Formats: sequence, structure tokens, C-alpha cells
Amino acid sequence: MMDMSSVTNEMTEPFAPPTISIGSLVDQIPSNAPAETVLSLRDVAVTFNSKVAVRDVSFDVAKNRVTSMIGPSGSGKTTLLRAMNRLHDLTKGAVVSGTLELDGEDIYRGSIPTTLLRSRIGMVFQRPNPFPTMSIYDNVASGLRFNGIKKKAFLDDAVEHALTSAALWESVKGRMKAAAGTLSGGEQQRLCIARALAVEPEILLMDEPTSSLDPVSTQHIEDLMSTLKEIVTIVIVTHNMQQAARVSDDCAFLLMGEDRAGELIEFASTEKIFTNPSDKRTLDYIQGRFG
Amino acid sequence: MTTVVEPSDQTLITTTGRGRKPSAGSDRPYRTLLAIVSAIFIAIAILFFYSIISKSIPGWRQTGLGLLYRTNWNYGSSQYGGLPLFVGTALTTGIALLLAVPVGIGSALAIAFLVPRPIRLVVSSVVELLAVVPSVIYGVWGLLTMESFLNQKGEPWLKNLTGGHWPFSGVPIGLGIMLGGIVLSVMILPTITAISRDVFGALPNELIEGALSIGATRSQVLRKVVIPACRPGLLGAVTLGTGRALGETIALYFLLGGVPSIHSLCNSLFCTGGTFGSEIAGNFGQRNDPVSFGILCCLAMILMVIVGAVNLGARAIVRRNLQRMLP
Amino acid sequence: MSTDVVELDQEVEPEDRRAFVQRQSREHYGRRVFLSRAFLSLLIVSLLVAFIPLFSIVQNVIGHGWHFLTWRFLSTPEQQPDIFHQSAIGGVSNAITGTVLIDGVAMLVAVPLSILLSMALFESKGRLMHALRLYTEVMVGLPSILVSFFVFAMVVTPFLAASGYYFTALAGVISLTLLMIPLMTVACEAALRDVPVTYSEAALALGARKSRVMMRVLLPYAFPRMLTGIMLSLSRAVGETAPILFLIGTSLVTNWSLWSEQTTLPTQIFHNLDSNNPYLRNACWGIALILITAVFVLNLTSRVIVARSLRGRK
Amino acid sequence: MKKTIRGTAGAAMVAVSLLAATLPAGASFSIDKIMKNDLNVKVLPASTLNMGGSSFDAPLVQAAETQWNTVTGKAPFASYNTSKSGVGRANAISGSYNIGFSDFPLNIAGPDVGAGSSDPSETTANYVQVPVALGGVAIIFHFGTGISGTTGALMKKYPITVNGLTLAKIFAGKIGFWDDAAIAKTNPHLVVKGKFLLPHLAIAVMSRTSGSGTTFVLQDYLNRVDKSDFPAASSASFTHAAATFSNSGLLDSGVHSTLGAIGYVEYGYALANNSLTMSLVNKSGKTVALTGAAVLAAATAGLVYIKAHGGFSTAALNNFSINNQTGATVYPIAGFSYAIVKKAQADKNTGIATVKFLDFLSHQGGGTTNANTFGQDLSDNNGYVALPASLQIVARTLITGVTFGGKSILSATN
Repeated sequence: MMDMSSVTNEMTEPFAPPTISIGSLVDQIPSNAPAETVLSLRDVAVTFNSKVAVRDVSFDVAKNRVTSMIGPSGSGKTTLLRAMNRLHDLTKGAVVSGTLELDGEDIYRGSIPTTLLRSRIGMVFQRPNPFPTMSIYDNVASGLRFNGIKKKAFLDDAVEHALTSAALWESVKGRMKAAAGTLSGGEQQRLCIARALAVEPEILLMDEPTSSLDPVSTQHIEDLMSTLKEIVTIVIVTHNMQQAARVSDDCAFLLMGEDRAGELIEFASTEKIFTNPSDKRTLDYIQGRFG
Repeated sequence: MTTVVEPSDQTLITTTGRGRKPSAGSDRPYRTLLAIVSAIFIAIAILFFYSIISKSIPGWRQTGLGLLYRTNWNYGSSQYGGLPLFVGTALTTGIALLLAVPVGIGSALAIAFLVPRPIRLVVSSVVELLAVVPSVIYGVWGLLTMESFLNQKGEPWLKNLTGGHWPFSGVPIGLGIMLGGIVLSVMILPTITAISRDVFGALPNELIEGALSIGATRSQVLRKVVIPACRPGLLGAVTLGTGRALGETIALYFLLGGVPSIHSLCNSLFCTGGTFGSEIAGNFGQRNDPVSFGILCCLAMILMVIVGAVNLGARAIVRRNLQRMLP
Repeated sequence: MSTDVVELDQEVEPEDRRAFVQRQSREHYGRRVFLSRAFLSLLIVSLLVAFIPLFSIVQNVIGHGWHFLTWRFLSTPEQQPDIFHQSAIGGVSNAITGTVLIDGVAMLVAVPLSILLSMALFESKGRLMHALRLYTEVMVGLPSILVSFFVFAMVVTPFLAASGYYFTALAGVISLTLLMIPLMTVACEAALRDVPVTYSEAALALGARKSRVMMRVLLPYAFPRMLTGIMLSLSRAVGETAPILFLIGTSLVTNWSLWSEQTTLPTQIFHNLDSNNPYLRNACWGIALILITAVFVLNLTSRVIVARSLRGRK
Repeated sequence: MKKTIRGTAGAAMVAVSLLAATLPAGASFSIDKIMKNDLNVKVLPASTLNMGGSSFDAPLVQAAETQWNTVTGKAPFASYNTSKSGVGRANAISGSYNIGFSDFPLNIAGPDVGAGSSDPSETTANYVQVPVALGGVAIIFHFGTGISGTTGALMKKYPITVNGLTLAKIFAGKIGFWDDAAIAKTNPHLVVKGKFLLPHLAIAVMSRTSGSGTTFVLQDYLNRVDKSDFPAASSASFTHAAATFSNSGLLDSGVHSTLGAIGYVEYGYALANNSLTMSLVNKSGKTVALTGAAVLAAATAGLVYIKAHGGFSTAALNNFSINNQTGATVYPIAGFSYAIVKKAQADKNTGIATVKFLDFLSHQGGGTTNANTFGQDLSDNNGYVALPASLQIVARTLITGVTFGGKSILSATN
């Protein structure tokens, strides 16, 4: 059990602008303490209609840390991310092979039903996608309601908690009945984060969550992530190396191979990837030689 | 239906600054031609409304506003109370919507989200083809196939259901409001299904994935997210279907029988009846003087106002909706 | 940890909250899956229900209609049976020629006018033209029988009937032309608007006149879509009964005159269905099969055109 | 079935000859002259005639058109537009039809010409109305499986009989059930041991939609037997109808699919469909079944009545009816169907074609060869009773009244 005092303090206090300053890349990288594995990937490959999109990826996602996936476009970052909460199930002809284990249980061949799995592994998308016809409150409560939780007291509490975690509570607490569409883009994305957090996932997948946002909103989200990882493990896909360096603890670098299939080139702590990568291609990418 | 920026605004400016300046009169024949064509059609548009309105004046003079509320309709014996026609129109359209809306939207959902892709193409093409089946053929099917089915099986069954009480009291004849409503529902079903499917198809995928990723089941995605988000578009689809149902003439002429007393019309859905469209179709041949033709023009005018309003509403809804759906 | 604790204590430990949510989710899972399956099945059922009338129509039209697809039925004109020889009903050649004549001439008139009108709507601005566009769009949805009123009041009564022509193919042609023009115009204008703005801008930048841009750039690009719209409008007009029923009368002889009475396939179905003779009524299926085939062929052809032109473009 | 009609027609011919002898010498054409082919149809200008209206006349006129084309070698006709009498009347007035057909003459029901007309100078006197077809109205009914065994057998043997007043009360909605005492009274054979065998079944009245000539003929009869319930005859649908139908075919199927239904169709229609019809008690108190002979008897008696009331004169329109005639063999609901043309023709050639065809349609030529087969020779094949010869003579007199430029067309061209 973790000491949550710092988090709860922040929750009870009004929203304050983040205090962490952005210094050099290396300063921001936390120390590489040993951590418990929550999601492990072994030889994971995704094929669409027998065309390989990503092949043979193996790495472990550590608990309460931020794991980033970087690489040029076409390297299969998003494809891999969507394999983690079985979103490829919707696509005809998509096959995920290899093993993906959540807390030691295979998510594809194990006994976890897909819907329950998805409430344990939440996801935030590139563009904010709040449900347009629902109010702010209903958006956040929707996941719990989907899962059959109807008690109003719990919902109220959970909504407040999720919005607070997403650093949105203070600005919306007076207009919970307002339509989600009335929020700004950045607020909408934080609402989506709150919506994902409300069902208390163990892992939160983020697919380029700031790619459609302005710099200020982007910074809000990035700041949020460092506090969020205390309560949820984060896997983030980003096309922005600086962002990966700023927010993540571990980093996976993917690259498109000869046959246009994405491959995992290197997985290590973010510090190592950005200061001393073992693969030359990683170094080339980090130094901006291609991509 | 999406609005595209008209190129003419900017392009006019760019042409004037060119080195090889086109002479001022060079486009004149083209512009004149288009102006003439437009003028002709503006004239036709005005004449269209003028003809129906002006020819209906002798009719209004004969009936007064009684055409809108009196209860005795019998064109052949010059009784012009239009209330039974309002009731008939409302009942047939109501039955049609009651049957076609859930089935139409349900099958649009099934086509858009459940049916495998190769079958989906076939199914939706078939639905679109159904939308172009001429209404007289629905009349043939209604009269020669559905009529005897309703008469022998459908209506007795419905009658048993309510124990012979309202709305299924009376004699199961086959021909009548019930038959008209059912065939109308079949006629508007393709319209509703095809447009609803387009509306569902235009929904951004992220909404569905967003709902799935917080643990919604597929039915929850459809019921709680997809349908509410598409509601304006669906309303547009239903409104267009309503417009078609309200304006149907030929098929209903065969299926409704004729207008009985308002009393029996309110008593049972099995009773024969008439709508504005079916009465126009049934009596157009009997016009012989400005008054009797005028009465028909009055009916046409009422029909034009009702259907026109419904269609304008649909047009507004669908436009606004398409704009709102783009995130 | 119980629900009560959660309700009473606002400061819930995150791990407790997660455990609670996951436990609740697991508890409700069975019911949710059942409800989901039930709802999805309901959707599939509604799709199947939607196909019942379709199946019934197709089955009846083909089942009752295919006997009529004989050369004799297609090549002999309609004949009115007497009451003791009720089966002597002749064929449909009069209706086929009538349909080809009326729809053909109407299309010949409507196509150039619609293209011109769509060009006018495309090029112009202003309130009057906006009203005209609104009119054409509204006309598409109005009941087609209203056109019949217009033609009867404005063409037949003052002109044709005054010269002794009460029922003529000509009135039907005018009526169908007026019916087709809004359909075709809306489709053609949409096709013109579909042309990327950059194309015409490029041409205008080269100094081309607007008329040349229209003829050389916009029309060629929009042509396949226009053709589709025209075919679809034609397929709708071919099946129309109401706008011509009271204008063209009936003809039992095969002829190609615009000034005589004519019968088309839909009006023949109407008259047969309205008759007391069971054989005439049954023949409706045969005529319906011919009509529905014609409409479907027109419709499918237009789809093929669109598919082809788009394939070449992308 | 066909044989019976031929037989009836034969009987009719005898009756006609007898009747012809009794006619006054006022008619300008003798029966002998008609029997000889004096229809000079070869002298015919090219002109197209539009015709249509009553569905009752349709088979006869359509057959006559075909025959006319064969005899003349010309095809001057567009086809007959079958709808209903109201349409025939309306289009004859508007001019859309050169000849409009209606089961009841102008101005008997509804203000076709005159009061409600837009042109006040138009009167019925501007039109010539020629009786061209003769028929009766059959009362049909349906019990379905509601009746079987003894009752069914008895009903087959003795058709259900009602008198005029009972029929009126049924159509007025005053008698609601089949086992009503009034019905029992005229069906003693269906009363066994004091118990009426017809079931306690609601009577469902099936009506045509407004504008039907058949409705007019029936209501005219009901008006003659029950003034209180039917103060005037009209072609409007019955107020208490359970359902209304736009043509006879629909009404027939409506009756045959509804338990306890009662409806009415043209004689020829009932004949062709072999429908079970009711027998009626006529004015002379005799029970008469619907047959060709009974309709002819009605016409024969009716002609005497019409002659006594001014003949087919537009001044005495209300006496055109031959309903409810006296006579032991008379079927009480019968009527002529009329061809309506404008008295003063606007176009000479069209006028000639119009009167020639009317003359052809309303006469018999013997029917032995193509050349002498005229309109009325086609009657028996089409479910009608040929017009009595006296009426054929009357018809010619009426047709002579059609003029062009103030001169009788028929006299000028013969």
C-alpha cells in the first residue's frame, strides 16, 4: 500500500497551477527504482488480413510508472497500444498473437471478459471524444453506469474524485449539468481522462493525447501525468520525443522494418534511451537524424 | 448537403488582375443563357404555387374554413368536411411510423454495426433499391397480397388481442386504415433505414471506441452513445419518411377504401378511410367545373402545406445535424 | 469493505475504490452480457423483419409475374375482355411504347434544362436564386400529384383542352418534365459542387472565362455524377403514376403520337388494379415485374457509372 | 351461364316484338329499318373519340369499340376510361369525354349542370342522354362458415328474401342483425319450429365510395320504398356503411371476406362471378329472383311508365327511373345506363363520329355476321340485357337531337 497523503492533500485543495518546472530533459527523469510488472508483452504481433503491422514485441510495463512508446509514423505504436485493451477485436481481419498478460493473466486467452478488461485498462484518444449528448457529470459517470453501478452517492463521489484527479474539478464543479461540448479542447481531453479514471482502471493507455491540443493544454496534461501515475499505470504513445522524455519513466522505441512491419528496437528506462541507447538506430532517431 | 465555399467570390477578383484580360462581353452569352433559364424557372415556380392557390379559391369560397373542421366528407355528394381526411392521414401516417421507425432504425443499427462487411454492402444496396420501387407496385402488393392476409389472419388476430375493443373493434375487412398504415410503413422503411444508416456511418469512430474503452458492452455503446449522438440525424430520417407517408396518393387510393363517417373512423383501425392524397387520387377524374376542381385544389394546398412544412423541417434538421456532427 | 462504507466515507482509499468498482463490475457482468445479447438480437430481428415485406414483394412480383414474360404479352397491345371471356386481356405493348415515348421525350427536354439550371444555381448568388434553390429542393419532396394539378390548370385547361385535346401524351410529357427537373437539378448541382475548388481556380488563374471553366473543367469532371443523378431521376419518373394518370388517358393501340391518349406501365397497373376483372388484376404482377425490372436496371446502371468514375479518380 | 343469358335474350326479342307493336307511331324509325343495316358507317370522317365513366358500361362499350373498328375498318377510338358514373358525367360536361357514361342521367343527383355549375347558362337541356345499357342491381351477402348443415341447405334451396322496406332498414342501419324478425317474416322456410335459422350475426353494410351509379340506382329504389330513411336518392356512399370501396371488385371481395356482410353490385358482375344474390319482394308483392328476364320485365314495365311521364325528356328527368315497377315478374331494382353527349356539337367530324357510334351502340343488327353485329348484339356476351326494341327506337330519336350548326347530324348523314 502506498502513501497517498500527498495526493489526497492535493485533491482537497483548490486546483493550483503545477509547480514542477521544466528543466533539462535529464533532470526530469526519475530514478530507476525496481518496480512490479503489471502488464507484460511477450512476442506480441499484430497482423491485418495476414499483413504484419507489428511483430515480436516483448517488454514489461511497470506499475505506477509512465511507459512511453515512441517512433516514427508507421512504426506500429498505436497498433500496439490498441492491442493492449483489445480494441482490435472490432477490426475484421486483425489478429493479435503472442502473449499479453495483465497481472499474470493472459488477456486474450485468459478468463477476463473483454468488457471487464477494458474497464481495467482504460484509454484516452488522440482527439477528445466526450459523449456529445451527455452532461459533464454524465460523461464521467458513464463508465460506472455502464458497469452497473447506479448508487447516486457513490457516483457523486466517484465523479468528484475522477475530476479532481484529472485536475478539472475546480473549473467545472459549478456546471456539472452543462453539455460536454461547452468545454475547451484541453478541458475536453481532461474530461476524457476523468471519464477513463472513474472506472478505476489499473492501466491508462494514452494515444497521443495532446496531438490535437494547444501548447498550454498540452502542458496541463503533461503535468497531470506525473500525479496520475501514483494511482494508475500509464502507457503513452507519442510522436513527440521531448514529451516522452518529460513524462515517461520507461520508454519503448519502435521502428518500421524492411517489410514495413513495426519492430521493437529498444526498451529501457527513459534515462537510458535518451542518454545512452544501446542501438544505433535509437541514437539516430533521438538525435533527429530521421523520423 | 454540406455547404461548400462558393468559388465565384474569390475567383472573380483573381480574374480581373490577369495580364490577358478577358474582354468584358465575352462571357455575356453564357450569363444571358443562364439568366434566361433561371427566369423561366422562377416563373414556373411562381406559376406552380399560383396555379394551385388561385384554382383553390372557388373551393374555399364554397366550403369556407369548414373544410378544415367539419366532419362530413363525401366528394360525390358535395359534402366537404375535411376532418375525416385529417384523421385518416394522421392514423395511417401514425401506424406507418409506429411500425417503421423502430424496425428501420433497428435494422440501420444492425447494418452499420453488426452485419459483416461483405453482407453489409448487399443488404444496404437492397434497402436502397427498395426505396425506388414505384408506389403503384406497393399498391399492387398491398391489395393483392396484404389485403387477404390482414383480412383472414392479421386483423382477426389483432381483434382477439384486445378482445374486440378499441382500437381493434369492428369488422375485419382487410381494406382500410390498418392496411394503408402497414403498407405505408413498408414504403417508408427503406427511406428511414437508408438515411439512418448514413447518419450512423458519419458518426466518428472515436465515440464508439471511447465508450468501449471504459467497459461498455456493444449494446450499451449503441443505446447510450450512438443513438443519442445521432438523434438529430435520425429525426431527420424519420421526418423525411413522414413526408413520404403524408404525401402518398396512388397506393393509398387502392388500400383505404373510402371515407366513412367520422364516428366509425374513430372507433376502429379496421375501418375504411381516406387521406388527402387518396381522396385527390380517387376524385381527380370527377372534376368538371371550377368549384369541384377547386375543392381538389384545396386538398392539394393542404397537402402541399403539410408536406412542405415537414420537408423543410427535415431539411433544417439534417443540415444542422451534419454540421454538429463534425467534431 | 461494504457499499455503506463507500457511501458514508468521502475519503475513500483509491485501492478500496478500485476493488469496489471491479467487484461491482464482475457482479453485474452476467446481466449486462445477457441484456447486450438480447438487444443485439433484437436489432438482427428487426433487420429480418424489415426483409419480410421485401421478400414478400419480390416473391409475389416474380412468382405471379414471370408467366407474363412472354413475347406475346410484350408485343400485343392491351385488350378489354368481355365479361364472359375475362381472360382475354391482351398484352402491354401499348404501355411499353407509351412509357418509352413519354419518359423518353420528357427526359430529352428535362436533361438540358436541368443542367442549365444547375449551372445557373451553381454560378449565382442572391436572394432570388436562393429562393429558386429552395424551391427545387422542396419540390423534390412534395407529392408528385401536385405537378398534375399545375399542368392541368396551366397547360391542359387553357391550351390543350381549348383545341379539343383533353387527354394527350404531351400533357404527360410536360408533367414528367416538371417532375424530373428538380430531381435532376439538385443532383447536377451537387455534382458541380463536388468538383474541387482548386480545379476551377487553377483554370481561372490561367485567364479562362467562367463559361470556358464550366465547359472545359467543371462539366467534364462532374459529368459521371450528373449522369448518375439523371439516371436516378429517370428511374423515379418511370415509376410515377400520379402526375400523369389524369392527363394521358388510356390507349389500347400501340402508337407513337404525342397528341393522342397514351398508356404507360404504371397507369396500366393502376387501371388494371382498379378493374373488376380478376385476370386484369392478376396481370398487374406481370406489368409490375416489367416495371420493377426497368427501374432496377436504370438504378443499377447509375450505380455502376458512379463506381467506375470514382475508381478512375482515386 | 352463358346459355341462360342467350335464352333470356331470345325471350327478350319476343317480348320486344310484342312491345314494339304497342308503341305509338310517334317514333320516326321502324323496327324493320333498324333490323336492316342502315347504319351507314362507311361514311366516317377520321376523328378520335374520348369516352369513359361508369364501370357498369365498360365491358359493353369496350366490346362495341372493338366491333366498331372491325365493321368500319377504322380505329377512331381511344380506349374507354373505366371509373365511375360521376367521372363520366363530369367529363361529358367539361368536354374531356366526347361521350360520358353514367348509370343515372344528368341533374338527377348532384348539381352537375345548373345550380352548382360555374356556367349558369348550362342546363341539362344542352345535353342528350341516350339509354344504352340495361341492368339490375344484385344484393349480395356472406355468411361464410357461420352457416352450415340444414340452414345452409335450406338457403341454397330457397334464396334469402327481403322486402323493400326491410332492405331499406338494413342499409339505413336500422336493422342490425340477421336474425331480425323483419327478415324472418319474409323467409318462412327458414323458420323451423318457431325458431329462425339465421344466426345472431351483425349486418355489415358495404358501400361504394361516392359517385357510383350503382349506389344511385339502389338509393333511388330505397327512396321509393322508404322515404323516411332515404328522403332523396344520391350517389353518395351509405352513411352507416361499415366500409366503403372504390369499385365493385373491391366491394365484392369485401363482402366475401366479411361475416355477415351485405353489399350490392351490377347484375352482370354478380352473374360473371356466380355470386349468391338475394330475392326481393316487388311492388306487386311477388318474390322475384334476379334474372335477365326479371330485369327485362322491369325495363318493359318501366318504359311504359317513362312514356306515360313524358318520355326521355330532359324536362321530366325525375321520371327516368324504372325502379320499383309493378308486375308479377318484375325485379324491383333496375336501371338504364346512359350515354351523355353535348346537344350542339362543336366539331362537325367529331359530331358525326359521335352520333354514328351512339347509334351503333344502342341498336341490334341481328348479330349473325360481322356486318350486322351492333352494340346491343354484344349485350348477352357481356352480362347485360339487350335494350327492348322500343327503346332502341327511342334511342335513335334521342340521337337525332344531336346537332351541328343547328342541324341534326344523324338525319343529315343517313
